[in-house]
Amino acid sequence: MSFLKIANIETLYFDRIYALHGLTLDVAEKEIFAVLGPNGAGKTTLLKTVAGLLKDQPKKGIIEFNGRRIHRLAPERISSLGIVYVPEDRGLFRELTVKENLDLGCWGRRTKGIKEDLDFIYELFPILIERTGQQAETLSGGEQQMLAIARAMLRKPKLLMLDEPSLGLAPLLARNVFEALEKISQLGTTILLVEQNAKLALKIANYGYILEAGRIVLKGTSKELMENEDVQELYLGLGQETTTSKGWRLYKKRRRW
Amino acid sequence: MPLLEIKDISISFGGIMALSGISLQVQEEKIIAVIGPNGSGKTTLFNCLTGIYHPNEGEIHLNGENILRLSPDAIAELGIARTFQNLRLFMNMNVLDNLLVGRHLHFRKNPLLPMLRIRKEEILHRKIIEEIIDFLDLQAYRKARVADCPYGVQKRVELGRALALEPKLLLLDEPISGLTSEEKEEAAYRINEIRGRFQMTILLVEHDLRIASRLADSMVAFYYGQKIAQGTPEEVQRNPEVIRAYLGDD
Amino acid sequence: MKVQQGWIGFLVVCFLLIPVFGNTAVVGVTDTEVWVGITTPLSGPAALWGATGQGAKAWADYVNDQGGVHGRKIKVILKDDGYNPARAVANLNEMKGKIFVVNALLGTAVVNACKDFFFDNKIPLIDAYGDVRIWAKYPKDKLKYIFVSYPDYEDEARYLANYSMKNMGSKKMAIFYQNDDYGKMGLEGIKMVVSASQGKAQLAAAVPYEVTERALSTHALKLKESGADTVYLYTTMSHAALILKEMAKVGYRPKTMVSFPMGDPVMFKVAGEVWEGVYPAGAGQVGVPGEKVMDRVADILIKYDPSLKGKEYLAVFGAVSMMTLAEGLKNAGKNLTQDSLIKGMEMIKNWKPEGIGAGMTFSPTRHHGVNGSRLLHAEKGTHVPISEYVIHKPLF
Amino acid sequence: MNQFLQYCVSGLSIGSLYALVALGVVLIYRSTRILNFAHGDMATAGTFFALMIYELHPSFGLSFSLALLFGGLLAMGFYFGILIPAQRRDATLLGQTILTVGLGLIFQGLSSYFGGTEPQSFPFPLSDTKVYKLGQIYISQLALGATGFSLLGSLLLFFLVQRTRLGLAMRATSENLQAAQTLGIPTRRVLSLSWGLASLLGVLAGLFLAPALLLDPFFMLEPFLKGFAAAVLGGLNSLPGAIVGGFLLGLAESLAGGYLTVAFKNTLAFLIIIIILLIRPEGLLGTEFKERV
Amino acid sequence: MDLIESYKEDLRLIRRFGTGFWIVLLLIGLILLPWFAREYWVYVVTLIFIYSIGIQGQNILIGYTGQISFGQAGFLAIGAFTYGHLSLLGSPILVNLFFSGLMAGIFGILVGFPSLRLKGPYLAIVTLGFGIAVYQVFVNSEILSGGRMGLTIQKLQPLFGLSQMTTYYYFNFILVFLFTLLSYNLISSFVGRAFIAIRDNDIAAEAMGVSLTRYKLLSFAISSFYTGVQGGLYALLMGYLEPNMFTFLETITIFVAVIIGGLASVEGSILGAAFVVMVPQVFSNTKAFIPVIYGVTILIILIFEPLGLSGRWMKIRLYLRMWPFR
Repeated sequence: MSFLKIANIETLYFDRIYALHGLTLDVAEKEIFAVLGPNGAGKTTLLKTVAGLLKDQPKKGIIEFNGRRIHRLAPERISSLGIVYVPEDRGLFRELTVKENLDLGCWGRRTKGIKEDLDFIYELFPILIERTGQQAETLSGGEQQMLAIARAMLRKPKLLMLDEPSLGLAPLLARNVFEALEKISQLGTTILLVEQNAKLALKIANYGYILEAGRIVLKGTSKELMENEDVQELYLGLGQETTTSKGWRLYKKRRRW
Repeated sequence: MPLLEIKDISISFGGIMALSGISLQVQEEKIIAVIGPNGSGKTTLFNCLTGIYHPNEGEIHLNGENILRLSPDAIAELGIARTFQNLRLFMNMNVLDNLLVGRHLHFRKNPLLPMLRIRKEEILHRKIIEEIIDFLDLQAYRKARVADCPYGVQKRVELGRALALEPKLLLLDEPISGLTSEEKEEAAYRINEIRGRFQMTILLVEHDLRIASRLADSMVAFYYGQKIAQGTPEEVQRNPEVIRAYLGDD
Repeated sequence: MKVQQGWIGFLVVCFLLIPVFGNTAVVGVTDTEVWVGITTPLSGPAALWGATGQGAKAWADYVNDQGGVHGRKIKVILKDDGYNPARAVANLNEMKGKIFVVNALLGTAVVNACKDFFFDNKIPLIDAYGDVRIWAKYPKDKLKYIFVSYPDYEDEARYLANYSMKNMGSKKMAIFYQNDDYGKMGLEGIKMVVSASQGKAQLAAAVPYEVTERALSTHALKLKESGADTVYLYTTMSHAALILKEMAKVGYRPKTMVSFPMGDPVMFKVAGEVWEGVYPAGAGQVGVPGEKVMDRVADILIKYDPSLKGKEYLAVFGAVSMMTLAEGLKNAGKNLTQDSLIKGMEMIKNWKPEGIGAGMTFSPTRHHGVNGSRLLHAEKGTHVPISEYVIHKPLF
Repeated sequence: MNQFLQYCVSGLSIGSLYALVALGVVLIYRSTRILNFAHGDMATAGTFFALMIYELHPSFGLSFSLALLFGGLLAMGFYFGILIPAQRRDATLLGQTILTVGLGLIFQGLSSYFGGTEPQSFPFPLSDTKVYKLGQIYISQLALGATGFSLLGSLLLFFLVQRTRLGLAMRATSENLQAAQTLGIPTRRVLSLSWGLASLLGVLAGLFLAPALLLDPFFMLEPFLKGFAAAVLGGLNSLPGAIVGGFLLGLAESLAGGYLTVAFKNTLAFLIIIIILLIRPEGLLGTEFKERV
Repeated sequence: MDLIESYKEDLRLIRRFGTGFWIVLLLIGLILLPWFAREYWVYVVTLIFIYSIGIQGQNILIGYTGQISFGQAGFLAIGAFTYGHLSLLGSPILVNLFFSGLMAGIFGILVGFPSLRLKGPYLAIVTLGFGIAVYQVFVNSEILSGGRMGLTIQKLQPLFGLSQMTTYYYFNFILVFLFTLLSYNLISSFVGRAFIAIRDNDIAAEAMGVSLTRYKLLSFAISSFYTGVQGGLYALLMGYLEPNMFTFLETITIFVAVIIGGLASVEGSILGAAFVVMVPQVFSNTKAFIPVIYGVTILIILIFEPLGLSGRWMKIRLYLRMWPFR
């Protein structure tokens, strides 16, 4: 049985526009899954739908978590089941301090164990200790991302969903963040990752999905994906004809998926 | 004389330099691509060019005229049109009206005409709009509310709206991001076609190096608010600093 | 498609035809009933004064239980206008065709907006509580259907100012007034007295307020600064109480004279101890609660409409209007028409409704029944009359 | 000089109550982006409720605390019963604002019906007419108490919002609703508490205003508008701003009335607000909302 | 059925035969109304006409341009008193009405200036301040407010042997008709598009060459012109003016009407006007409960129809058009 099972979900905006078009996806426990795809393909919508942030969505289909149906539950309920979503804008409370942000991550937890978790986080991101009293908005992009992940970890998530963690980060920082994610995964947390930076994502992921126009068009282990020609060309920038021809093909390129 | 001349502009937000000392010249009927990682100041440059931000220092000349302190609408009147990275359409209007807003500057603004419902002007502009609709293949969506259209169509509408302005300089902020691969090809083809058909100069920001380099006559790379390379696409892509900025140190 | 459009057309026509029904030519009088219309504020900021309309209705109910007038029951249609002139006119128009006479109209703006209704439709108006000078501008023949016995604010202010100057030695006067016709008329009256006094008295301050304003400490300080020995209040009940409290707070206790709307002893409850010693004016057509005749009427009204408890003064105010109408109906005799009612009204001579007030008189040349004032004094929880009624010249 | 101080004192004492009203307005605006036009009417209803309880059982402690509870529950009821269903149907913010207008009308009608339209003096433990003299300056017991209590109320609110877990959740929810939801914070309950708390503050202001302004169904109209203006002046998303705005407005009003013209008191007060807003469009302590292009 | 063959046809005000049929039927019904309805209804509908002009104006500002204003009472007062004073000078009615609108429009531009810097509730407070200032100026200046007794205005003389009420009815009917046409014409022209563009996305609108300054001020001017005319017509109907007729309650009434009717909808404005005039009137027998009933109807409408009456109207229309198939 899969850990998170998404079957044939359809999500609409304004009751009219399809964002997800019968999408099916499975996530197994304790692995890192990456969902790749261009802007507007529905990656963010997918995560938001799972997190329950889109009202009355998905319109159709089933989302099961640990064998339990969670679609159309209130986001608070879904969160309390152990699914934590870190949005693209990181969802920090910018006017609150780092400490307060972390405190909010412990919402609903008993005091027991918080100390250890905090220690773990500070070990993972030592910079946060220095920044404890600062307002979140004064942090740099990378620090904000670390804080967001740290806060999510304090909720002891079973499934951690991250939307473009590398967005706007300098490469070095992005790599730091991804290394941290790898560590987190090794400790037993399932991670569902949405990325544009396919290279970085596939490096740490065990499995990958390619999402286009609201559908999964390709899936496989990250190794398979990395070896796929189309993926190489479209997402990894390793295509052959980079700068040569000025002529444009107007025919539709045939794809192997 | 270059169509657009940017001299040494700088702008900072809350102490962070978003652009520092950028200079750039754009010749007529050329396509220039601005590349760079997220947050490197590409969009900020566009915002400075269209008067949404006013740079702290420097000069911007369009056809020899200083446009640095002008308001966005005045700049549009001088012939700069743009699209936005996150679509900024008039979501509650239909596609046709969106394009007609683009024609706004070309209307004869006699208040009596609308009041008495004299629509000669309107019909004239409708004809031009129809050409754009044909060009962008929007016929099926003419009367649809923009909010109801798929993302790809919305992108085209935004492009069409900028075209309707008949600008001398067209600024495209990530015109092909978020499109499916087929749409990307089509969009790139259209951008190339715009130059030929409408004789416009195009400045575009793009993430996708592959397409950008195929499209552009020359390329500029930004990194943390600074221009790190300029030249033909080949040159820029081979520039070690660019490679580092994009791919990291390894 | 076409068929269904036809149906809808039919429905629309039906809808438009609805108002046709109910359009009957009743003039509001039958052998057993006479219909009276009252529009008054029952909701909104002026709802308190709606007690006059309710009082009038309660008195009509009482009259009906006594057998009515000439065997006719007085039927009252009471409508809310929220103190909004447009709605008042609409109410009158709705009642038109059902009612014989209108009673107890309230509010200067309302009266002003409605006046043409009476001129045009030849429906009598018995009593209106609003600036009486509205009517004074019109030629007598236009006012055939209008009967009012409401005191003039300006005359009253003159009376108060003159009294205080002569009997209480006031030299420096100040007025605190509501920023509308009522307050401004009061101001005008006092100004006239001051300018006629040849320098014996002066107007030290005139401080206006707005009816929505409740925080009056600045106003009180202004009055105190003027150093006036007598302050006149042309205000609502609330504002009189509030300004007196504020004045007391800053240690300012001049002689205070207030207009007749505050003649109600309930002011002791509202204002508390600061009300003691105030000189309220009394209106010519009503007495002072505490007088036997007044209390008897008030008890009757409360019996018929318990919600009037605590608003006896206003209720009696309205009831007096209804009494006036009933008297007119009585005088008009069995054969009731607009003309006979007017004749009946004009037969009223020096008549004190249920023994209340200074006595009102109407005649073909006089439709302002009584324009009188007297002075009261607030002593130990009651208002004690300290002068006889002074009757000013009727205005029309 | 004495006169000036006297104007200041009276301005500050009324300003403290404006601040209390403004706090309620800000609390709701911050968390739900709704301008609550029913704020004044809720306070009125609560104050009438206090009077009713007092008449049944003359104890200030009981009647006041029940009234505060009543006000809070009313607002929470409105949030759960009306606002959430409307939001489920995608009501616009303006639509939700008009919902509060409707609610205000209902409260106003009910207060008139059950409470009566006549002005009533409101029984209160502090006397309105008992006056203390500090040098040449007079201050009434009530004004002193009102200022004290509104400062105390503001302090308690500050403590609640800044120092407690609930306050932390409130701040988080008002800043980023979605993020709060994903952290499992029960946002609806937190928001309803914000509504309840705001209404409670309104009732508190009403309880102190009623003895000074006399109780009738419309006595909160003016203080509400002023509180609203004060909230905007201070910046609609800043709680300290509401307090500053309230005091400033009271002071401006009093001084303008005292030294310029009492007839144009309100106009002058608004003129000051307009000038300040033109210089700082986001209010005195408000934070600017920057749109990303 | 409704195939469009030319641009011109597409730009017509009434594109469908069915729509035209209904409009004609409605107009005929309204024209005939005074002949079979009681005078009371004639009066109420006249009042709706008058209100719907101002509410259309405010809808242009609030609904189409997206600027919140709470200064309506001020514009009403300015329009009404301008009308009053001009009518005392004896100038003809239509000229007076034009100047009522114009004067309000000029003040509208003045109030519009803060809108260039302020948004949402901040703008609302500034306009609210304007309303209060106008009120205080009128209250405190006897020259402007026409003295202690207020301003008495010459009413409309009955024409063509009609009763006075009917004359009012037709006069206002014609004006409403013209103003409604004007609203439709304006919003479907480049002006209306510019307004909507500013509302939907001001930054994009500016980038397309729509001058925010010009069009925001224009929107304020047009809306207050309408409201000024409403004030003038109100003065003409009442025959009497005093500043207390234009308080904050009037502002709230107009604001409620705009939202209840439906934002950005001309039909909605008329429905909203009908709502705010008729609800208190129809229930005037319930006395003290009017505010409660009024409030409850507002709640019910907005909970079940968040887009206001015009939203419901659209759904009914859609339903009828699709009728047998749904």
